[in-house]
Amino acid sequence: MKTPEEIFEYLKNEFGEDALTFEKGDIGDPWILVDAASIKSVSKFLRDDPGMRFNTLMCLSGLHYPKEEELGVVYNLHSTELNQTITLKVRVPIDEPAVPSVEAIWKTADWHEREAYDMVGVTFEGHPNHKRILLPDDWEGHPLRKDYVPQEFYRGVTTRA
Amino acid sequence: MAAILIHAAIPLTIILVYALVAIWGERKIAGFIQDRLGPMRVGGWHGWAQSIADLLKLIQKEDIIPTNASRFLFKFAPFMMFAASYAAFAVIPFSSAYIGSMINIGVFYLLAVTSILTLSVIMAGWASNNKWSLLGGMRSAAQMVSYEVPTIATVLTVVLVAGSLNLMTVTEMQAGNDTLGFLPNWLIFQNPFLIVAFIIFFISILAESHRVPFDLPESESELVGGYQTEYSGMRWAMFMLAEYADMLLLSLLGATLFFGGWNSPFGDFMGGPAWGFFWFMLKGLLLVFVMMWIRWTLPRYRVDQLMHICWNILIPLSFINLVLTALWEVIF
Amino acid sequence: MELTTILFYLFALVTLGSAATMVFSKNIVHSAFALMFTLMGVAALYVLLYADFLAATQLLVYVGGILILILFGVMLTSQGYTLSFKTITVNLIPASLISVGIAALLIFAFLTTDWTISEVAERTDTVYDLGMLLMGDYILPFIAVGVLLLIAIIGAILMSTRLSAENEGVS
Amino acid sequence: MIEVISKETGNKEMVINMGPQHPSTHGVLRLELVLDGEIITKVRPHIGYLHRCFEKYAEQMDDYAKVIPYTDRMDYVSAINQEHGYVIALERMLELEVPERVEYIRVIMAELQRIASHLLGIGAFGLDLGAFSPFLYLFTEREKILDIFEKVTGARLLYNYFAVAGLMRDVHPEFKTDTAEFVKTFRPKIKELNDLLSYNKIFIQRTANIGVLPEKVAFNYAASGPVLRGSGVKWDLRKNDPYSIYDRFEFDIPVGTGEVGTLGDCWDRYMVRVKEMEQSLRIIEQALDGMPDEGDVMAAIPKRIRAKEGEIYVRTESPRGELGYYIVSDKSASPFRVKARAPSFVHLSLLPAISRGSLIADMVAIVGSIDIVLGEVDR
Repeated sequence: MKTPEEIFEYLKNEFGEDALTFEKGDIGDPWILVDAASIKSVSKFLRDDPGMRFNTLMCLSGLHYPKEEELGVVYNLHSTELNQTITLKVRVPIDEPAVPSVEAIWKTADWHEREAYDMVGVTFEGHPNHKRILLPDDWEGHPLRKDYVPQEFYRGVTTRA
Repeated sequence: MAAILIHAAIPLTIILVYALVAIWGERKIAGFIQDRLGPMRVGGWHGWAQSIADLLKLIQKEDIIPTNASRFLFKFAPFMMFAASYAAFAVIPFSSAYIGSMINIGVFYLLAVTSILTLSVIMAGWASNNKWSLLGGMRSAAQMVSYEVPTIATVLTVVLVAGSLNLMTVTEMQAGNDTLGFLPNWLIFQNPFLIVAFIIFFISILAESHRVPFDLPESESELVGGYQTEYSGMRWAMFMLAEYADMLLLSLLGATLFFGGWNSPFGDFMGGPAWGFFWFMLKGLLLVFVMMWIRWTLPRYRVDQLMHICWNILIPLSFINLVLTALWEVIF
Repeated sequence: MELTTILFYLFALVTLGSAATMVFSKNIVHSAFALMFTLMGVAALYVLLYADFLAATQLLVYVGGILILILFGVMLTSQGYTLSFKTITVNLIPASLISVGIAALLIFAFLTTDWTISEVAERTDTVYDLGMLLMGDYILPFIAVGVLLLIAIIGAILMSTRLSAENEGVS
Repeated sequence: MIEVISKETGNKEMVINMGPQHPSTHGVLRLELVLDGEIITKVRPHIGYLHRCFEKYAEQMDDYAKVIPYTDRMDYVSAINQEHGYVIALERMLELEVPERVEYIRVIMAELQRIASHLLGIGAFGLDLGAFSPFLYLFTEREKILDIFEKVTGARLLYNYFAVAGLMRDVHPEFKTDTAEFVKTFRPKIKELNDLLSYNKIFIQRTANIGVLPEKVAFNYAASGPVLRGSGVKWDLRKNDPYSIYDRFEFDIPVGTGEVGTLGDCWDRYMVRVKEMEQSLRIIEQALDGMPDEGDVMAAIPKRIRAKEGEIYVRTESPRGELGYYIVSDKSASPFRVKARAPSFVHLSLLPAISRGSLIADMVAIVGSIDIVLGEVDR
């Protein structure tokens, strides 16, 4: 069982300072901000390293930060073997929201990533079935962005109540 | 001419009245088995008029024929199905005084006519032009063709003991009490192998009339409605009618072959044609009740398990049983 | 006209009409269902000839057995699952030659035969007589046919099990 | 209607749509099945037919507490557990103390809801396999639980009963006796269920060795709850990561044993649910004993919720598995982002992995055994 700080130190030895930042809000869980390019290798390390063993991806959420004009992806990991938890975060600019997919590492990421793409528009590189999941394939826009305005008509049907 | 029409009308009346009662009865039985009341509103006492109300509703419903369906076959299938089960009633001896047609090959005729049922199911399944219907139709055809074999084998066992294909003759020889004096002279008590035969026969008729645990053709949780998926209104009602008629037909066949037909269980007491009809229907309806009871108790088999039961268990068993029965008859 | 006569013409009409439908239908499943009506019509004609056992056998074997096999065969071929079963005409010239030849033969036979119409006694014990004949005079052919069918069944089982075993080996 | 030719076999395969209108897809799930005969070669679940924008609503509310009624509507079969997860997340975020009596009532309600949810799940599973009567027997029992809920909350399906650090209203005086009475009458019913359904030969034949989920695959797909436990993993958030006051109670974690077939098959998942109901009864009994009679359940509810900046991921054990709420706060009165990690959503994504090569009839059994609620899948 390691605390997030210890996990951060452990990761820093492996991946160096540049790719990782340790952050914490006023309340709640701290998280590690990971460079988008290295999220896949960090994930693989976290899953396979004997000191980490994060065998489950509990949750993957997409976020929109309107002030910074960035999109974020949050990975909540848990290790059932060592009973430790860590939150990873990736932030990418909104014009170029490409994040490597971790579907190959945790299968459960498949649908979560599709949902994140559907809702906030993060694109996951290397995802085998990169399509919308909840909304129809030809829907316009990503509803969970803060500046989202619903389209007026969908296939000739009004979207207003 | 008029005599023929009357002859034809009697089984039809019996089927129609029975269907109304049986549909209501099935719902009541289901209700009681499941700790509830079942239909209670229509007609006052225990919702006795529920089936009539349902019938009226079905008559009023729109007759929907899918655009891409094969129109003639789609329309024809339900009527053919009912005609097949109805035609088979001709050789059922309802009482010592009434049988539709006293032909010598009664049982054989019955089995031949009911084999048309299979075709009407395929017809309905294919003509609907729906994948669920087709899957249901094919399943059902495979099931009915397979289960015909043990049914025929067990019927043959009885014919072997009785020595006649005429159901009236079979019934007549079961009159009175046996040598011990307390058991009726029914075939099931005459030969121990006939008890086995009856069990196989009953399982097979459950499958032939699509009842749980063998109701795969219309299993609503897998195939939506099987071959009935696209049917509505009166055509669907015809299917239901045919299905209930089939249930009664096979139960009455069982009652004739194994339980003495219209013979009273108490020897001459309460005998005679009218009582004969009463006893016959009672025996048949008891078997129908057991079928309903099973329906509301058991889950359903999967299609490969169903075939396994038929080909690997029932068919070998029924043939072995046939041979053993023959030996028993030779020895005693 | 008598009822029997009316029925005879009715069933003859059904038989011929459905036979024509079977031949001329473009849809192979429609043909198969038309064949069913033909077979049933023939069965009804057997009944009118007092051959009740034969009629029931016709229903049980041809309608209840062989026709279902045909339908299964048609539906399980690679034609797809929907209504798009189509027949095409092949070998037009040889087929028409053969059918014309057979028709000529039948008409010739029909015209040259000396038809005598005799009153047939109504038979009630057809099954008994049949049984006596099969188990008496014709016991040897009966047994031989039985053995032949048994061999065929065993062969079919063997072939299908070998095929499925090979398939399993592949996959 | 698309027909494809399989590259491997060269056989013509049939594509068939199971749902969204189908009797046994538990709502509006659509499964696109590629069939070879009746054998399934591919499954593609399509979801979104019941999408009601929970996450967007949560962001649009002007108060954290106003989200609670919407959590009810996610998994409408176990509404209490959904509320429970959300209020715990808020309490951790705001670092609030929850009164003792509130915790006890919450645990009792949550466990009753767990039983009610399992009753429906098990019953519907039986129904999928053609066993009609057990469904209605179980529904009778569920009605009793709903009666208790109705008397406490006024509602039978969507309760809106839990508040942040409190409850919307106190329980009525007969609550304890009502619940104790239910526990007493319900125990023998579990045995009845086992006799009628669990050990029924046909039922076992239909569920054993079907849809086997190995432990490794389960972890990779982040399975949780009865689905994970059915694969033989002793993992229950109430024990492994205790929340509320679950660490005070004594109960076992039932796991799949492979008793009638392979470990992790449909029957194991089913049986875990049956055994879990007994454990819930044990928890309820202990909670009824320990519940303080006095205490204001509404005193600690904050008038106005203002969270500091930060984020939190809180997970609880809902009847279907790990229900997680990921909440981000940006100091305003409404949540910046609420993401509900719904167990059904995750479990549905592993459906293709465990159903390849089975028959259509098995598909029904597999969908029934993972016990999804579409309201939660689509949210």
